[in-house]
Formats: sequence, C-alpha cells, structure tokens
Amino acid sequence: MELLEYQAKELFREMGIPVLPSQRIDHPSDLKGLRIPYPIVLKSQVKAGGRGKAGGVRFVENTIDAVAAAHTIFHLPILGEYPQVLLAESKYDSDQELYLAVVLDKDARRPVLLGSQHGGINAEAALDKIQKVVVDGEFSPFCARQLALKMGLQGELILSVSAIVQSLFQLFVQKDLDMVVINPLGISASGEVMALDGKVTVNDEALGRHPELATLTSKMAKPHKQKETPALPANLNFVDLHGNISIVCNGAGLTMATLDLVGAAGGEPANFLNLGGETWSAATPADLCERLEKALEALAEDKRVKVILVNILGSATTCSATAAVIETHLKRREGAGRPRSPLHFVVRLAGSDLDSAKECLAALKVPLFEALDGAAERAVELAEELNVKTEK
Amino acid sequence: MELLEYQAKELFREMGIPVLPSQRIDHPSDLKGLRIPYPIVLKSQVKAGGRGKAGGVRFVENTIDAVAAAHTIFHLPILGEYPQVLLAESKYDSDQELYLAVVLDKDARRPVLLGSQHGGINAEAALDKIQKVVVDGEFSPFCARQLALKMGLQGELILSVSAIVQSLFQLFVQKDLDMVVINPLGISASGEVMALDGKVTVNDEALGRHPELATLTSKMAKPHKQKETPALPANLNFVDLHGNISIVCNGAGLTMATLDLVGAAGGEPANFLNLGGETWSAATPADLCERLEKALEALAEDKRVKVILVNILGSATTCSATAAVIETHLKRREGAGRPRSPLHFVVRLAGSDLDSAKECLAALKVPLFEALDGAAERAVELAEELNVKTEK
Amino acid sequence: MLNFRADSKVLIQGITQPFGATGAALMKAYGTNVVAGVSPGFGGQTLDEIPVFDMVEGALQAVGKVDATAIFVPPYSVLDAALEAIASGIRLVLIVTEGVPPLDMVSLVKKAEETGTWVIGPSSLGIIVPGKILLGTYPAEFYTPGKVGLIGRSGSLICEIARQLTRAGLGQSLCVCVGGDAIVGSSFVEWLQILNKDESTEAIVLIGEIGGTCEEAAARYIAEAIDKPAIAYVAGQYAPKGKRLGHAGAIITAQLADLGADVGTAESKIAAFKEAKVPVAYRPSQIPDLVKKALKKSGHKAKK
Amino acid sequence: MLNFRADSKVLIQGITQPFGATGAALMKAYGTNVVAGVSPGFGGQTLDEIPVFDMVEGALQAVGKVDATAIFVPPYSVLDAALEAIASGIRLVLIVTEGVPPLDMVSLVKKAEETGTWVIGPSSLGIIVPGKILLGTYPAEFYTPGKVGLIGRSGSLICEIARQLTRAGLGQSLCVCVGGDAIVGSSFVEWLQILNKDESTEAIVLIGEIGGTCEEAAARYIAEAIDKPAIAYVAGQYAPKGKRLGHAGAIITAQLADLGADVGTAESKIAAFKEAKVPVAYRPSQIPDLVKKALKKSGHKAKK
Repeated sequence: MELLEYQAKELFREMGIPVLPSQRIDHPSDLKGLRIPYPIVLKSQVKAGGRGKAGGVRFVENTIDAVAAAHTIFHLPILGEYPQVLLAESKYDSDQELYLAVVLDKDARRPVLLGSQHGGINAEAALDKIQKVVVDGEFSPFCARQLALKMGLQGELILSVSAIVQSLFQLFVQKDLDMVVINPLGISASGEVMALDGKVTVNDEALGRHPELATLTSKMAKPHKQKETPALPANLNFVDLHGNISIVCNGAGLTMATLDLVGAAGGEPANFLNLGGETWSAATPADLCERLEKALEALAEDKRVKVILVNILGSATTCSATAAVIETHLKRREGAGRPRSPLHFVVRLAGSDLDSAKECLAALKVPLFEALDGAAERAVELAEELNVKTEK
Repeated sequence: MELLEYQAKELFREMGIPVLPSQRIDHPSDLKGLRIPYPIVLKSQVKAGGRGKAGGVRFVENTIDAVAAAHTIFHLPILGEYPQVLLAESKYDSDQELYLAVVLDKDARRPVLLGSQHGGINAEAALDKIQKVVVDGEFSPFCARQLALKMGLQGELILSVSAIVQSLFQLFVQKDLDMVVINPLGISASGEVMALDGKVTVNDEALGRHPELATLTSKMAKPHKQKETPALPANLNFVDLHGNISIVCNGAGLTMATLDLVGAAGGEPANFLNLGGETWSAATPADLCERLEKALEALAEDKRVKVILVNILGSATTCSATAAVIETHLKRREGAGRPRSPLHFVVRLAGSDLDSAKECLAALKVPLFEALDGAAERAVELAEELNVKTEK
Repeated sequence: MLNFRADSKVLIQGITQPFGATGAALMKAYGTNVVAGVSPGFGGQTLDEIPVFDMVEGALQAVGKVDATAIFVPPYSVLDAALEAIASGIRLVLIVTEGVPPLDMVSLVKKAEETGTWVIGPSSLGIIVPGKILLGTYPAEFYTPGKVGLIGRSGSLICEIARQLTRAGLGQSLCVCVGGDAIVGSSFVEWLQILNKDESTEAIVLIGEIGGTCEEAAARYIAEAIDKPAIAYVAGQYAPKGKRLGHAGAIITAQLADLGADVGTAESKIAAFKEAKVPVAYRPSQIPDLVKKALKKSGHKAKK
Repeated sequence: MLNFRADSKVLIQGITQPFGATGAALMKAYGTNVVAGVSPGFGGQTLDEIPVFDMVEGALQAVGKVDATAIFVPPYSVLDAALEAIASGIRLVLIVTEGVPPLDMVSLVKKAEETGTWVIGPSSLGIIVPGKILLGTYPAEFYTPGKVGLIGRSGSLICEIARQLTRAGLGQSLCVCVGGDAIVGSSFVEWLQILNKDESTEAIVLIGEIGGTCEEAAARYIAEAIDKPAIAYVAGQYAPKGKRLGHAGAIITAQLADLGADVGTAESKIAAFKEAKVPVAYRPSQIPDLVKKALKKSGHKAKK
C-alpha cells in the first residue's frame, strides 16, 4: 500500500529527515487559514505519477490565487484519480536534486540502498545512473556513506546525505516498508538538504503490527477512478479486468493457471478471485467455504459477469462441501427473488467426496468438470453463447 | 544514573507494560485534584531502598488522610534523602509477586534476563532463587519464554510474563540502560499482570543520545542529604569522602593508586578527583590544563581541605604546563584577596620539561616531588602538621 | 545438506493452532513420525496422542533430537518460532504459515545461511515423498509413489499437476513447495540440486509462476548442472501486468531493485527455459506427455 | 591470532579529530608505519604527510591491506567505525576513544568474536613495543626496550609503572592497555597468552584495578597456563566501596549479574593472585624489585 506524499513526509518528519513547512488542505477554503507564508506550492495528493506535467502542482503568491488554484487541482484528475487532499508547502530553491531510496531486493533477499545525483522527475527513467549498496550484514552508518561515495558526493555532502540515508533505512526497518524514496532531495546553495517529495510503500502483510500505518492507509480516500468493486473480505485477492467471465479459484498459482486456460481458449475474464490456499495460518475448511460463499454473493452483483467459473482443488475441504456452498448460494438468491440461472455456473472440483458433489450439482443443473481444461473451455463457450443471446 | 519510580513507570507505560493509574504529587495540595479513585497508595519518590519499612509508603482512603500522609512523607527522610515528589497510585491486590530484570553482565559482555517467583521486598536478598538467561545471540521472544519456564511458570503465565520480559528487553536496548527491574510484578487472582514497582538505571555514557532521558535526569532534584559539592565540569570524576586531603590526579587507575598510597601512609582523603586520562576523544593538552584549573578553583572553596595533592603524569601535557596552571591559580587567588598558602600544595609531576616546572614551583615555594611515594607521604605529614596547628 | 528420510522425526510448532492441529493429524495419518508438538502455555497436554511442550528445548529434552519442524504459528510469531528451532539445533524448518512480513524473512534467511539451516516457505505445503513421508499439508489423494520430482511455488497448482501426473500413471519421487511469498527460504536451484542427486528421481518438473527471478535462475542452473531430464511450466501467461495476483511474489512492476531489467514476466521465464533447452508446457495437461517423452529420450540415452 | 610486528601498517580512523591528529603525529614520530587516515568528508586532504580518505574501503584501495587501525572518532561513532574496519578485513582494531556506550560494545564484541578480530579498548592507550612500534597514544618518554611485558587497564597507571621499571633499569617488551571501560574487547587472559608466547618477554606485570572479574580470571589462567614469572598489582585497595572511581569498570556494587558472589574487590583480586602463587605488589614502587626477584628465580631455574 502506497502512502500519499503528505503522509510520507509526516513519517520523514518523525525520523528527523528535513521537510519543508507544509499544511494539509482538505478544502480550498482551508487556504484562508494558511499558517505558512507565501509563496507556496500546492500539490495534488494522488498516487499516480506525472502530476507535475498534468498540472497538479502550482506555485501561488497570495490567497486569492491559491484558492483558485486549489479549486482547479481538486477538479483535475491525474490518470483518472481525483485528489481528496492537497498539500500546501513552502517554496524551496535547490541547487541540485538527488534521488535516494531503500527497497527490498526480493531475489537477493536483502535491503538495498539506492542513490543518484540525477534526481527529479526523470530519475527513475535514468536507472543506469542509480548507484546501489546491498545491505548484506547488519546495517551500520558506513553503508550509507558507501552509497554517498558511489554517488560521487564529496566533502560535507557525504555526511549530510548519508545521514538522510541512515534515517531512511531506519524508517524502512521500523515500519516494515517495501520501499521508501526521497526524490528529489533538494540541496541548497549553502549545502542544506531537504526532502522535497517522497514515496512510501508499506508492506501489507506487516500492517497488522503497525497500527499507526494502518490508521493512515484506512483514512486514505478511495481514488475516484476505481470502479465499485464488490464488497469482499480483506483476505481475498480480487483483480478486476474487462471481460465477462469470473474466475473463482483457490491458490495463486492455480488461479493463474485457470486464467491462462480461459485466455488461451479465447475467453475474456471479467475478474478473478483467489480464495486463498489452505495455508492461511488460521484457516480451516469452514473458512474456505465461507470465503467462497461471500465471493459468490459479491460477484452476483456484477452485471458484466456472464459466467462464473469455480475451480476448487480441495484438500481438507471436500468436493461435497464446495458443492453445498454453491447449492446454498443458488437457493438463497432464488429465495430472495434474485435468481441467477444455474447454467451460468461452470464448476470444476477435485478432491475427496466427488461423487456426492456430482449428485448435488446435477440436481441443480450446474455443469461439473473433473478436468481443468474442459471446465475452462466450457466456460468460454458458455460466455460466447450468452453473449450471442444478449446481442440478439 | 537511576530514575525515580514514577519516571521508570512512565517508560514502562510507553512500552506497553501494564502499570496502575497514578498521578505525580509535587505538593500535598495536589491531592485535592486527584484524578484516580480512593483507596490509593502514596509513595515517597526517593532513590534509596527500604522506603516501605521506613514509612515512605502509605495507604489512604480519602482526601483528608491523603493530605496528612503526604505532609508526613514529604518530611520523612529515607536514608537521609527527602522526596521532592510523591506518587499517588491505585491499590492493587496481588495473588503472587514476581521479580523480573534485565541487566548487563559486564564480564560475559552480554545482556542477561533475570526472574524469580519470589518477588517483593526480599527478592534481591534471595539471590539464589533468581533464574538467569544470557542473551547470547540476537534476542528473540523465545529467550523470554526460556526465562519464564526456568522461573517455573506454567500455562497462560508463560505468555503474559514473557511478554513483559520482552518489553523490558526492548526498553533496555532502546534506551541504553544499565539495568531495568520490575519488582514486584503483581499477578492478580485472574492472572492479570501489573508492574507495581520498578527501577531503571540509565547508562551515563549513552545519555547524550537519549535527550528524553537526559531531560528526565536533569529534572530530578538533587537529594537533600548530599553535601554541596564544588561546581565541577560534568566530565570530571569527583568522589567526596570525609578526611582533609584532596587528591587531584589524571586517569582512574593512577588516581586509585595515589589514594592507596595516601591511605597506606595513614592519611584521610577529603575527596579525590580524576581529571580524566588523555584518551577523551576530544581532549587536547589544553583541555587537561583547563580541567585542572577548574578543579583547583572548586576545591579551594572546601573548608575541610588542608592539603591538595596534585599528581599529574603528563604525556602531551608537559610538566611546565601543569606547573603554570598551579602558578596561575595561586596568583589569581592572591589577586582576589583569597590567598591560600602555597605550603598547602604537594605536587608530583612526571613527564617532559620537568626542569622548568621545578623552577616555577620552587619560586612559588610549592614542594615538588618526582617519586609518587614521597609525594603521598609528604601530603599526609603536611596534613597532620596543619591539623596540629589548627588544634592549637 | 538436507537430511530427510522416511523415518525422520518431526516436530510441530503451533500445534494448538487450528490449522496446526489439522496439519499434525494429516502428517500422522500419512505415517510421518510426528514426535512432539510445541505451543507455549499448553505444555503437558496431549493432542492426537502427540505430547505438547511449552518450548522446543523442552520437547527435545523429552523426545531427543528431531530432524525437522513444521511451523504453523501466526505470521508475526514465525520468525521467533524458527529462530527458536534453529537455536535448538533443528536444521530443517518448514514454514506453513502465510503472510510472514518480508523483513522477518530477511532476518531468518540470514540466520539460516549462517547456521546451514534449510528453511522451506513461508506459505508452503512442504515436502511429500509419496508413500513414505509427509512434512506439511499436502492432500494425500493426489500423490502416488513414482519417479518424477516436482518443484513449485504455489500449493494448489502443485496439487493440480501432481493429480494430472498421477492420473497419467506417473508417480512422484518427491514434491516440494518452496512457498508463494515474496521472500522464501529454499530456492528452486537448491531443490534442483537435491533432485539431481536423489536416486529415486528420474525426471524433474518445475512449476514456475510470474514474478521474481527464480525460474530464470533455475533455467540457467539446469543448463549448467542438471543431468536428469527437466520440463517446465509457467503460470500467469495471461495475467494482467502490474496487478497483484494473490501473493506478493507475483507482482510484475519495474521493481527498482531490478534496475529496469525485463525479468519476472512469463515471456522472460519461458524464454529462459527455451534457452536452457528445457521443454516448456503451456498448460498443465501437457506436462504428463512431456514427462513421458523426456523419460523415453533419457532412457534411450541411458541405454546407449 | 594477533598479527603485529615492528613494520605493521597502521590506519587512523578519525584522524581529523583533535586527539586523532595528536595521536597520528605521536605514532609517526615513534616510527610507526602510519599509511593512511580516514575521516568522512575530508577525503583527498593530507595531514602530517598522511593521506586522508573518506572511507576505510577507499584508503585500502589506495594503500593496500593494513594490519591495524586506531580509532579516535567520537564515542557514538566508534561502533560504526569499528564495523567499517572489520567489514574491510582489518583484524586488529584499537579504540582510543573514551565513553563508548556499553551496548555498542556488546554488539562490537559479538562481531569481533564472529570474525576473529582483536578489539583493544575502548579508552585504551593501545600497544607499545618500546623502540619498535607504537599503536596508540603512549608518551614515549616512560618506555624503554627490555624484557618485561605489561598488561593494564588504565593508561596513566601503566605509564607510572613503566616509568618506575625504566628507572630501575627494567625495559619493556610489550605494553598493552586493555582499556578502562566497563566492557572492553581483548582481555587480560588473551594478552597473557600473547606474552607467554612472545620470545622477547621474560616476565609479566599485571596491573589490575578494582571492579569486574578480569584479574580473578587472569590469576586462574596464570596458575594453569603461564610458564613465565608474573607479578601483580591491584589499585583501589583504599577505594571507598560503592563509589564510582573514574570509569564504569571501577564500581563495586553487588551487581545482580554476579548473583551476589564476592568478586571485584581489591581483597578478592589479591586473594586470587595469592592463590595462584603470583607475587603481589602493594604499591607501584615495589614492582621493580618483585620483577627482579622473579627474573632471578626463573633464571636460576632455567640454569638448573
């Protein structure tokens, strides 16, 4: 989960990384109570990149211009995303702009310090200019100095920049981040350093032990561009696409394999949803069934979906338990007066107790497959048939 | 530097270690604005032990009794120390009282977890009951569970007590402590744990990187019993005793050796003062001279001191530089109309440029010795002579 | 080196967790020699005839040295449980739990490297040697003894492919799930080494997924060091780019740490396998045929 | 094992600190082969003809491998400087700086143990081999070449005793100051081992102080393993109990970690030396005579 700039800067401030005086603006009228002196910069708080080029960053000299600019920025979508908040910040004159980051190298399985003298908007494009120090043993400040020297810094800047890198690394470890970037780190004519923009990506799996971060991310408004996604429990991995077949599966690898088979057969997935394997630390077979039930309920609301392909490879969860969930789902919807034709389901089950699942689904007229290829192909065929019907 | 109970508990609270609702009482009238319900316990905030037995801890049921008890405690010295502050705390019913601590084992050069089921007033007397886990590698919570099991705890208590030990260890490391103790850790009938009293010793050398602790310790009032010690720079090691000879020396080992020689010759030191070796990271010869100058100035105010034995083994600091400091000191005091007989000085110098030091001190009639034994013996003799004079 | 036999003694950490109890029962039913469980606060109890201890240390004092531990504790306790096992001298640590924070894994991997410990997972079904021993949570019904070694990342996909192999008459010698998380202990390459030496394995199936670079590394390693026939499959060929597909390992973004290299996509992985002359299956159902062909070819070679 | 000869190459970390510059000049004047200095931000400068670098790594690239480093950086930077030196492969690290936080030393000592690094200090005058090499900040005038090895904790007391030995015609083979802080790197016992093997050393003087247990450990070690004559002195016989005498090692309190054992007092240390049959001097001026007697006795023995 990526934080917004003003949230990242809040964390920088806590770590003693210098940031400019700034103020969060929730509404243009907040600018009348501005506590920092003009001239200021107003910055759209969106996650999307390229906001500067898109007009999401404006310099203003007085309140009247500021309010007008704020109105404009609040109504300016950046890559389809509207800001909920702006950041009003002092202006800063940099002599030089650096790029600094700490990321987790997932292959080396070590944190990595990154830095470049070529910071600013195009820093990430100039990847070959970025220097790298792998933190192999315990981190010690000399690792940060190594980066500063590799970046080609000299004199006092070695000390001031490596001190920032050290704080970034502490932030990275203390808050379990996936990535933290300062870009640019402004350097004034007098050699003062200032974090002018920043990016913090928190690790979702570690959020549970950082309540202060969880609060930040939950406060974050949902970007406007996002379509209404079905209300799903947080532990389901749901990905929205543009076709008409829903794929409901258990386990990431199997979900992808199923997606591939649908794709290879010419189908267009509307979305896919991984119910999770059965290695979830607190999971029991009952949990998997409950998750399936909720998933089906949520997907039933999506008008684009023509076919739901359910592929469950059971372990502790029996085939008949899975079939029973589908049965309950169909009956409940029928009872609620919102039936969905059983024909829209294609089910593939593997595991124990398959025979009684067969009986159960046959009674519901839900097609059941044992072979994965067959199920995927049938789902694509069915979606095409239904499409033709709709078009007629 | 040892913190007071209420300060220790403040740190416990920050770490999530359960402590009782409490309120700091600076004056008996503060009890009229008490925010915790009666009955409460009023506790004298002194560093000395044994305050319970001495009457420094009192249970009260209402405001009238509380104000009276507070008056009494504020005027009750514990081992000569008057409290500046009391702590008003809720009452707690323990079923059992444990002892928990984290200390630094200076010989093993490792932190050590300590715990005992026999907590309370006599815990430290029953040292053989205290269990020990040396934290040899990186600390991980299982080390705390090891301690809990060694202590003989069972069931849920293993988890709740080891969680406290884990927090204590984090506090120990985060704040660079020499020692942290919870005694007693109360355990209620329902198995709830509560830190009822605590002791935190911060490491003086690390204080500079913990401004929040430095603030606490500077706020701490000086115990009343302590005599007025001369105003000395913080980096001088001054120890006050009861005799009439001041020993001023450089380096801890040499200071002790000098003290031993004075003692062996039958002398009674009034105090001794280690100016520091010359390994102080920022020290230069000029620093040592400046420290000597300040030390002499401060000791001149102590009426008990008959003789000042100066023993400086110079390295970068020459003998003549040391002699010059003594000369300046004597001349300044003369000029200020507060002369002190040069005969009261016994000086021993070793190092380069001894000859000009000899000349300088001879002119001042300050006796100079090259041999340490001779200087110590002369200082003792001189003190005896002066004593006899005074008695006449 | 990995020390794991049919009679290996196994410990279960987190045995009183719901899934720990299920896992313990599963292993015991398969015939695994589960000698003890650990769950702080539950020492002295018995679960499914398995004695439960408060700490690993106490368990080993009672039952002697064990060969492996399977960890089922909650995600934020996994690092501690694994360090406890390592401190007690256990050198094969399976982490079944999902959702372990990556920086915990960074610490654990360092400790494992220092001590020569095999860490499998997190988020792993474990190891199964069909008909002999199960360390982990594989559903037994999909597996049968045979000569195909399986290495994969994601549990249910390994099961799917084992099932198809079993149905095609191809039993398995050893299946391992290295785990689906972003940072895992043992790697594809390490398991290729094991299977290459393993006498009962005659062919190896690598079940890759998009994200990370372990398939690319495995492909290079096969070209350099593996004698036995190997075939590969990569899931995620139709996956949308830049989307999170279920676990963190499966994100394709131009990760800065990669410094822009085009790795981690299905295309890059398939190209790497082709480069290494490893036959690639485009769907699970092609795998049994490819294995049969490979076995025939190598058998042919062996005869020469 | 310690690798330290008359021509050892020495690095100075913190050479631009006031005392670092003094120390560098002192060593150079003594003839020590000071090849480079390190001070971040000062790279490219030259101090006293010594080239200064921003990092240890860069210094070693320029001047080649060094045998030892002397650290003069401020107390809170010592751990980092020492870790930097160790990471660059330096295995003899002298810490001159005083006031290093104990928990930093705990980390450093662990790293030193893992890597086989000799850490001397903190708060140490270093090592001097009179007439040959000075690593540290001993004032040269008190030392003269000879056959007495000196091991002590506190710098000025070592100087005092070296001076008295020199005046009595007893030169020194090697003097080491292990440092006065509560937690130090190398121990009395390790240096006893070195001096016992050192061919130019014929007698050993141990200069102890109250606090800690290193004198007690040294006494036991002498009884068990040292062939050469050793004599001991303990400062602090008249020190008031429970007072801080200058550095943290010199506190006598019933430290809980000691679990109440009566160690650390002058009495306990003197008793330990007597138990080990090590002659004890009660004042520094007795040391030269005791050394002469011991040398005569061992010479007598050697003749037999």
